[in-house]
Amino acid sequence: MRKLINDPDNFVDEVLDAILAAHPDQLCAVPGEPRSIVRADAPGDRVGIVTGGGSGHLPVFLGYVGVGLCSGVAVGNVFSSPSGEQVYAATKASNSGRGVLYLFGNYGGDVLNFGLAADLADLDGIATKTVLVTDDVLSAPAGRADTRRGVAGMVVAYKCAGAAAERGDTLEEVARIAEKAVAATRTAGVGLSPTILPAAGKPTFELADGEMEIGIGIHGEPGVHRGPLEPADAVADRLMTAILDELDPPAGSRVAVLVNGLGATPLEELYVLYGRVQRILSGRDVTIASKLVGEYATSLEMAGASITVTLLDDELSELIDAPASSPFFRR
Amino acid sequence: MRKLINDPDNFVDEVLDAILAAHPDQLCAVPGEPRSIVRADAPGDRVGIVTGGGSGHLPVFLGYVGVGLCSGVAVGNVFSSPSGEQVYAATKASNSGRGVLYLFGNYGGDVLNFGLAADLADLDGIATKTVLVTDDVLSAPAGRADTRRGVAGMVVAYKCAGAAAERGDTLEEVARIAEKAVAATRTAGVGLSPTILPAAGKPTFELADGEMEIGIGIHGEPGVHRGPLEPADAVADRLMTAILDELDPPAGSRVAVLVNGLGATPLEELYVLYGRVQRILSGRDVTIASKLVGEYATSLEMAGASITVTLLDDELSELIDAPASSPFFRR
Amino acid sequence: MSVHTLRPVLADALLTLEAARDELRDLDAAIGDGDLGITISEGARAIREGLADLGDDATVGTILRTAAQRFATANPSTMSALVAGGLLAASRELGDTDTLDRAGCLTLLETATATIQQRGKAELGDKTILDALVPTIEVLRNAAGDDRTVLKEMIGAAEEAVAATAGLQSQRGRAAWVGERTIGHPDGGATAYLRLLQAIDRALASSTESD
Amino acid sequence: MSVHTLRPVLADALLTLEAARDELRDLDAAIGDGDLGITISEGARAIREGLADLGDDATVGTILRTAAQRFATANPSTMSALVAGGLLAASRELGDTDTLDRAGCLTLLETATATIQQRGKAELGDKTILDALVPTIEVLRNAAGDDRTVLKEMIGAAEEAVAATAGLQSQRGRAAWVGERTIGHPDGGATAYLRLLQAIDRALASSTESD
Ligand SMILES: Nc1ncnc2c1ncn2[C@@H]1O[C@H](COP(=O)(O)OP(=O)(O)O)[C@@H](O)[C@H]1O
Ligand SMILES: Nc1ncnc2c1ncn2[C@@H]1O[C@H](COP(=O)(O)OP(=O)(O)O)[C@@H](O)[C@H]1O
Ligand SMILES: [Mg+2]
Ligand SMILES: [Mg+2]
Ligand SMILES: [Mg+2]
Ligand SMILES: [Mg+2]
Repeated sequence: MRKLINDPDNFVDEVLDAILAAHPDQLCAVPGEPRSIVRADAPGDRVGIVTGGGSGHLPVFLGYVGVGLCSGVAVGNVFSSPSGEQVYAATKASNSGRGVLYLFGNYGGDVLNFGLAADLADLDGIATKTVLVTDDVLSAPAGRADTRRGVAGMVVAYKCAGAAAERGDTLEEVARIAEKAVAATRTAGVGLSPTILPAAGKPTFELADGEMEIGIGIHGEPGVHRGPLEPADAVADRLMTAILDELDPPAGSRVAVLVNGLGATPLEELYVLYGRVQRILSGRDVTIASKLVGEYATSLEMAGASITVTLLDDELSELIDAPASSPFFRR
Repeated sequence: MRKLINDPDNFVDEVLDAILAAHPDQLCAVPGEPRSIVRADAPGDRVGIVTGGGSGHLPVFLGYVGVGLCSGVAVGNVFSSPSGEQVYAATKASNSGRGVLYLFGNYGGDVLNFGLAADLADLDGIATKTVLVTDDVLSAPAGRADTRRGVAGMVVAYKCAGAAAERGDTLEEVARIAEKAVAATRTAGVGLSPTILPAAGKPTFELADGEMEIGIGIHGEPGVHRGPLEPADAVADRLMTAILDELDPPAGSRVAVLVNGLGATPLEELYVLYGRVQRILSGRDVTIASKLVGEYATSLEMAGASITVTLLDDELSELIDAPASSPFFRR
Repeated sequence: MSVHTLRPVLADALLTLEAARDELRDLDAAIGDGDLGITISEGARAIREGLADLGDDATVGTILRTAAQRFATANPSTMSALVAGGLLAASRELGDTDTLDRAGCLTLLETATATIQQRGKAELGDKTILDALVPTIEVLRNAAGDDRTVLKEMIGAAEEAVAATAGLQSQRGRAAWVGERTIGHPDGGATAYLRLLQAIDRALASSTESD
Repeated sequence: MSVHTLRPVLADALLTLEAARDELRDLDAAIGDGDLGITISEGARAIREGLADLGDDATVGTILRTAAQRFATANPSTMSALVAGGLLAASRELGDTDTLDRAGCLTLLETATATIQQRGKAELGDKTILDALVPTIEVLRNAAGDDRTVLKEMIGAAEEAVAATAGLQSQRGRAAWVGERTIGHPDGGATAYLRLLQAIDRALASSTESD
């Protein structure tokens, strides 16, 4: 292990303590529920957006709690769902009376626990809606697109739905925007190394030096192809083919691009990928109207990257460019 | 190798091409000198600040060319100095007639090549001053502090000097601020893994899994202690002891803190370190008035981190909090 | 069996179950994310601690509800949400009694299994914990002989079921994404249930000895 | 020796020098950053290409200036800045001639070494390229015998000097930070100069054969 940690079983709580200590003006925990964290100014007078999932993905999930983004989050252990009660605590603290959108990645444990929270919210008369992020195009074929995992595309969904909530849209409207953003977004990723769970101390899967796994998930879920590492351009081509085959942006259209590092891959390499993505898109006469290159959804210290493309219309364009700020994200 | 690259010998140029393609509104290359990059609005009517050094440290160096930061940069190969001519090209493009500050880390090759550029600038009647960043407290004892390396403390120096230049200070004044920022700043780092140069394909040094090197440099220069990896708190204690022994902030004083990741270390772990730093400082009745936690000066995919502390007075405080923006840094 | 006899046996069994941590991590890591070891071992410990805090007069319903709450929050995950939901439903079903006889056990398992099936939407053969639960319910429903014998038969049925999951392709949860590559690996959730039954058997054996 | 004879020999020697890449990387990696292999091999290639572009009438001064410029920009670093500065100074000193005799070689080495010393501020024994340059200048200054013999003596002196650097602690450049741990490793820069001399010797040998 090459980890700067103390007691592995206390890892997540230490991280949260430090984040709250560092950013008390922007974030606070729900009293009595240290794993349920909300904007310091929650609930405000707006629709709440609660997200959550396992730890180990910073800035996902906690990093997207902020102005123009989510209002609250429930933080699970490393790569594990939060409990229904934790989600519910974030829900209550995010609810201004205008209801709460649950916006999170499509993982079994999270779906069950957010479902539980929705039941509890219902009992308390808090209206909720759920939108699952399912952007990982390589995690299931198009015929079973609703079973796909949510990965870096979450950032796009947060950004658009968060901007809609911030300007005062209704719960129905915020949910519609979130669904629209998800429908317009595809991600494909590649892993070059495994990760080690702090508490387990062993790699969650094996990937030899010099190998790559196309379609890897952000918890190391196996992908669709494992083979010798190829040049960055060839890797970008594989990922873009998977994305564009489905998204098929027409000539003249505009897209948002996110080239995301999974943890250990240097920013320099992400720009090498970005360069190829830009050439591919401009070859199709598609304009990159909005771009992010960096670490936006990670998997601890995994080496690898993902590419996310969102097909924009005027509505999404405006929302994606709207101001947003959290301790981890500024736009 | 676990690298997303194409031809290793073309790596840096590909990265720069992609960065310029991604951010044409903020950055541009000097015509005919692709390794010399300046603010898109250079020279403006302000003192220029030119930095530079080897590649592989993003956001250092190029990432700190922007509003309220540096005006230009010369970009070397991975971990190698740029040439004197490249520095000079950035100098000419950054000079509004008010002179140019050279602000960079204390490395032999860089010192020689910036020296060469200063000679060329002198011949052309461009006034230059040089301030070396020497914040790495573990790279030489206090008696030879002028031989210390420059590491993450560069960010503090850029931020303060850049804010001074942006508000219209003279060259003398900007240099004085830069010197003052360097004098008030100390950094100490730890490495948990080596890095691999793209062109060399081999680790530049050996560090077994489960070992740490205290005082490691951002090119993998050996430090002052190698031994079994300790818990994060113990590591933070070692680094903070080295820093505070010299900086010795009095009770009641205010500091800026930068907890910086070297590449592969997750943001979560950086916050574990930050938590300890905050406890240590508040135990001495020292307030953290400004903070950064994330990857600000990296060493490709090295696992590890550094801690930087700057003792603030009112002047530095104001400059460090001034607005700044580049494609890689916003404040 | 009265709750008084049951509680130390359960505590002992849960302690044994914690030792399955590494095996379950590896099974889950092979076709999932590897956290099942933590879910089960932390969950077992949390239940033990929760039960230790309960008064001597705790009913079966209270015990099951406590177990559900503790298991749900110890290491939240698919498994913990499903199992906790199942235990909660069973606690409502069994309620205020302070004995758990064979019929009670059957109700417990049937109710929990039905809830897991309803929430997780898995079917038999989807390579989940259900594949082990269902055949043991069958054994229990048709059981003759003393408790230990029936338990041994249930263990036998679970062992067979777990072995059979190795031949299946996962259709639910994270493992479903692994597709064909799941074939050859037994299911972790089903294995966890088998380990629980074995741990109860061992605890019963040593409680008999020490009696 | 006329530049016409000299240039193919130099080109040949530079090609040989490129093969020292891995050795020099490892030496520099042991006590520095490991880029010396690239600096020397890319630098040698850049000089070769630069010389190939020069017309037949290029003087010694032009050749040295071209070499300096190419070496400075191929892979900029401490070594390239120092060596380029030295070559540039030597090019000014030697200027418009088209022969390089032994006295010219001495001027070249003396001028380059003085410049390197002045810019890099290193002293003898600081474990740098200077430690190998200085004794070979001594040999050349006092030389008797034919060119190849003198060169062999210079190589002998450089070999000894390089071996001796292993016993020293680096006082300059990156390696100075490594402190005591540099003892035991020979200096990369000094080794690079030795390999250049050896490469010239080999090139001279094969040019004589093919004559
Ligand atoms: N939909 C489902 N219905 C029933 N059991 C399931 C379902 N999904 C997963 N499981 C069981 O849960 C086990 C994995 O649990 P766990 O590791 O907690 O999941 P995760 O890590 O994905 O949250 C599987 O081995 C399987 O037995
Ligand atoms: N100040 C100096 N004066 C003379 N030679 C030096 C000096 N510093 C370093 N060197 C030589 O340069 C070599 C390293 O060169 P190089 O790898 O280019 O340095 P860097 O990577 O630090 O830029 C050393 O082996 C040494 O021979
Ligand atoms: Mg899990
Ligand atoms: Mg170098
Ligand atoms: Mg799991
Ligand atoms: Mg070097």
